[in-house]
Amino acid sequence: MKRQQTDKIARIAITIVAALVVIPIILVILFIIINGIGTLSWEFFTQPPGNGMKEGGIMPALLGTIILTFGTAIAAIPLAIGAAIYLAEYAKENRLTRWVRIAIVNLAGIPSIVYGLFGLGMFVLFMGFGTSIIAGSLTLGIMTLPVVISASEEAILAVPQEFRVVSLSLGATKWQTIRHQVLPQALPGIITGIILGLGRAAGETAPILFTVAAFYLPELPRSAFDQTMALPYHLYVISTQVPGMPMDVQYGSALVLLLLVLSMTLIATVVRTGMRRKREW
Amino acid sequence: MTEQTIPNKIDVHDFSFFYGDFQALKRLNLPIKEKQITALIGPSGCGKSTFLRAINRMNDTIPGIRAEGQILLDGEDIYAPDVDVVELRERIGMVFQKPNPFPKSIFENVAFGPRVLKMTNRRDELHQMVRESLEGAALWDEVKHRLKDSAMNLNPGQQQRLCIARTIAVQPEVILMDEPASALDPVATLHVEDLMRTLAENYTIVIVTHNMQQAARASDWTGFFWLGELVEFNKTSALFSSPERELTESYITGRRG
Amino acid sequence: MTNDKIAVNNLFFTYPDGTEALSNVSLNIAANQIFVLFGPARSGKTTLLRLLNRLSDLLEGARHQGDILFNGESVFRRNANVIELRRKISMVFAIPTPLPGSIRQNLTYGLRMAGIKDKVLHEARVETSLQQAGLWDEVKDRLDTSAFALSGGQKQRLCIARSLALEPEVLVLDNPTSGLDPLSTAVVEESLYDLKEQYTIVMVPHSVQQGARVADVAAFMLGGELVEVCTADKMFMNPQDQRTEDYITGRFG
Amino acid sequence: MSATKLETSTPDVSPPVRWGEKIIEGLIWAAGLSTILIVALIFIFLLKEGLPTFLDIPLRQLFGKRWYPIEGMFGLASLLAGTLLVTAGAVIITVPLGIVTAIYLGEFAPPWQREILKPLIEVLAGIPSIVLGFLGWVALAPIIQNAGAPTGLTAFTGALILAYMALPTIISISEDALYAVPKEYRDGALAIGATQWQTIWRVVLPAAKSGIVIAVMLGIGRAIGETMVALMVTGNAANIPAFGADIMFQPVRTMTATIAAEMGEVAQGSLHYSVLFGIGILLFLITFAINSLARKLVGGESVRRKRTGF
Repeated sequence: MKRQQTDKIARIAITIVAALVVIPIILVILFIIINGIGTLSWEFFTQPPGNGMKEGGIMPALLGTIILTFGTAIAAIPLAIGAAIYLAEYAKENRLTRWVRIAIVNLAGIPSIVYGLFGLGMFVLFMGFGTSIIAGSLTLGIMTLPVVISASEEAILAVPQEFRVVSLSLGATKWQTIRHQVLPQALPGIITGIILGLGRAAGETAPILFTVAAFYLPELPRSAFDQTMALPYHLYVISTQVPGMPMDVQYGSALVLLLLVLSMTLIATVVRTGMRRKREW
Repeated sequence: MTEQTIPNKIDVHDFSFFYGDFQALKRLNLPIKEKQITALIGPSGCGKSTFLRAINRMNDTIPGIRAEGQILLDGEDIYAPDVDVVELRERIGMVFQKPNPFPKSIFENVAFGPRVLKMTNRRDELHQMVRESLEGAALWDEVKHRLKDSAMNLNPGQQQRLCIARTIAVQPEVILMDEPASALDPVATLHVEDLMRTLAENYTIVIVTHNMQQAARASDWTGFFWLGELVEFNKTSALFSSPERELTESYITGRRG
Repeated sequence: MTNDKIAVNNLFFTYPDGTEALSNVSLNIAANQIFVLFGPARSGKTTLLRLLNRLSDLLEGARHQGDILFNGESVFRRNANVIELRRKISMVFAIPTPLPGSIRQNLTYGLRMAGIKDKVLHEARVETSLQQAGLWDEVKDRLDTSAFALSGGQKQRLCIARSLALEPEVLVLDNPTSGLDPLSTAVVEESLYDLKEQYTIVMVPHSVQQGARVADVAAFMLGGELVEVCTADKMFMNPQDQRTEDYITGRFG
Repeated sequence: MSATKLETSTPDVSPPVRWGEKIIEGLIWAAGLSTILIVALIFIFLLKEGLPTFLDIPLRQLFGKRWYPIEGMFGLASLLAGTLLVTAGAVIITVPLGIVTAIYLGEFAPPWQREILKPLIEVLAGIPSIVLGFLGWVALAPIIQNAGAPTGLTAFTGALILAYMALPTIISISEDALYAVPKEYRDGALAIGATQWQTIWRVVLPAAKSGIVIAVMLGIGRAIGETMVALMVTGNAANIPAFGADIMFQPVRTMTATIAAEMGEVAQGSLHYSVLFGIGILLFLITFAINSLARKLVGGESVRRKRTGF
């Protein structure tokens, strides 16, 4: 075979494979939208599930996921930004820093179910929080750390070094320099990283299985030490654990979860591009 | 053979070249004589490298480019729609400004062309080709005992000669050289210039250089480029001793550029 | 103890990778004069400038020996207030480097970081420093617009004004006209003559010619060593060292 | 050195010790170092709850074939086999798909396509695993069953979905690796008359090898650790699948799915409970090893800004 023919065939094959990757993504999203869109209604968002979850809405689960996402934010953000500033601005190239980096890489690799076990062992049992919003939020928060740390560190490192040097040369302290020059410039990247991390946390099921998620709990939680329903777990329950569950409720729940998470991805992208455009350097 | 009777290997007719809206080359006309060395000189950004890369259509990889006019290789337009770019580049080899050996062994670098062009299936023939190419590039004696070493371990001058060996291994008809000595020290530069002289016995060579002494020393023909135009083209001796245009004179005497 | 503003005594400096940037440099800089430090690239000029206010601290793992006295005190002493030192020895860089924000915010940055919140004082300093840097007339009507909107020459004068707003004792200029056209360069040079009435100026010039134009005292550096230091007249007319002469006459560098 | 000398210096505008800053900087240090503590805590709590697994159960039994917790039989072999099968399947699918897509994006796709495709792949990364698991359960499994498998819930069903979940990671890392190959190499090959495919196959891919290996490692890590998809679509059959042509089309059960399915029903402190934590320890160690290996392959290159120059 002539090599020009091989080249042509390779091009076609590569294009086909790329299409094999891309088309299913579009199909998956369309499939869920088409099957789920009919279920969305005011009641679906505002009512608790009724009649053995076969009727009603997803309100407690949706709200629970939103609460958990906020809890995750509170747990993760200060620690993550602190660690990112440490790595980008304070860490010297030594063994300790290497350990921190190894720790973060490995945190990113730990399976989500193992975070669930850890949350159960440490927060639910050892610290006595019980299955509760606080235990779930802390678990999700720790799971989210590596994503936010990496994104924030990258954003901080992207701030030109000369701003730091100039600020220091004008008699600012190191922290003043970080606070007044570095962080404001790195903020879009940090926010993007936070939203992406939270989006991922909002869609997770395994870490909340044993730490917070309730099978069925029609009323809303009263404190951080209560259980709550959560949308990902709810979807798992209604699709696999409840026999005779109407399909439209299942698709509707899946669509809401998908929209919730994807809208966060979208917001993150908008923040990133919008604030990048405003940037002067 | 008088200079008039030397056949033209490449004919350039009213050739223009665009990057998007920017016209980089303006209606060039020149002959490139067979088995001669043609040097293209001029200040940076004047289009000489663009022209060189237009001859083997290396510019094709850049989006938004457009060519007008003709470049004829043995009378055939290389921008004709049915031209196979890959075959064109088999016939017109190129040596780049920065030595760019592949991160492979010395042997594999030279064997790369014969392998991808499927020039032979036989191990001993391939060996012969590699040896001849390295000899042709005046590198064989320096590397014959370490053909399996990585090409990255050679010094820059050796790397550039390796790239020349890699190019002649596929036996092209024309060799384009884009400032081949600019990254080399004076000794290595002389090596490459000597090599060009030898290669001109078998190949048509076009060389871009910003170094006028090099053009004067090493070439038979010289074209002077200025802002995308070919200001003057002539025998090298004539162009440097009695330039016809004032612009050429002011450039080669260093008053401009 | 001398009356010198700055005294550099037997200073050595080694980069983190082990290369020696300064080797046994000693020189004295008197107050209210323009001290020019010149020499070819990588001769140690910038390194020396950055040691004066200890911006060299940013180089993790670099080492120094010897001493720099500022007003008779070591800048390296154990309890030296580096922050305060940088306000007193203020630096302008080769590339104009406005900070993100308005012209006014740039000018008051140093004051605000020093904890000075007095708005009246801010206003006064903004005006004086811009006038000293020869920029007031051009920007007085747009103090709250972005500093990035200024031209290259204006940006550099803004940076000089920003240093002056701190009322430093020494102004350190590292090739401040490198990115500027000849006209802007002339404006900056002009403002330097006025400034030396009030400040001590240490400067790395863009060229030997610029050095000769502005210097009261000049020092020639080569390969991390101080070749010679003397008054500008002597240096540029009648240098003592052959290397200095070769450099000034353009035989190398 | 004299105290008198210090007194002659001009008074400071600001207080010499800024306690507020010292505290903030202390907190920043603590935050940085806490990451080490967290990894240690995770391991400690896994050990605390899971250690009896390795102390109380003879190793031969632990790595036996039978997983019947009710009868006190905790053979992990079937779970390991399930994880291995699903992961291997996912990797075999995802690696070529991912690398080829990266090649398409980097070498062939016109800019407008790239601008559509890249966000789309980011979207894939954002889809919650439970949603993909749900789709596998309601849509993919019936298709596979109709295609002739005894059940739709098989190792292959899980592997296919996990493969797509791992794709964004593999694509983006391979793309970076391809992008990092100097343009000079491509030019060199093209100028000799190599076709674009020959250039990619013989020059670009070999030069990007290490980055691609890392992509594969991280893809493996993701596939091993994924829980909900494995729980929903692999059939939850804790047995070692019969070796044969249809090995991928049998129901299996992964380690992650086992934890998720059974932790809700065990008595805290029971041996079963410990064993589930023991599986967690194994998962922790496996992913730790994969990540360390990947890190080693990068050769300690870090993205840190070089601060040697000012």
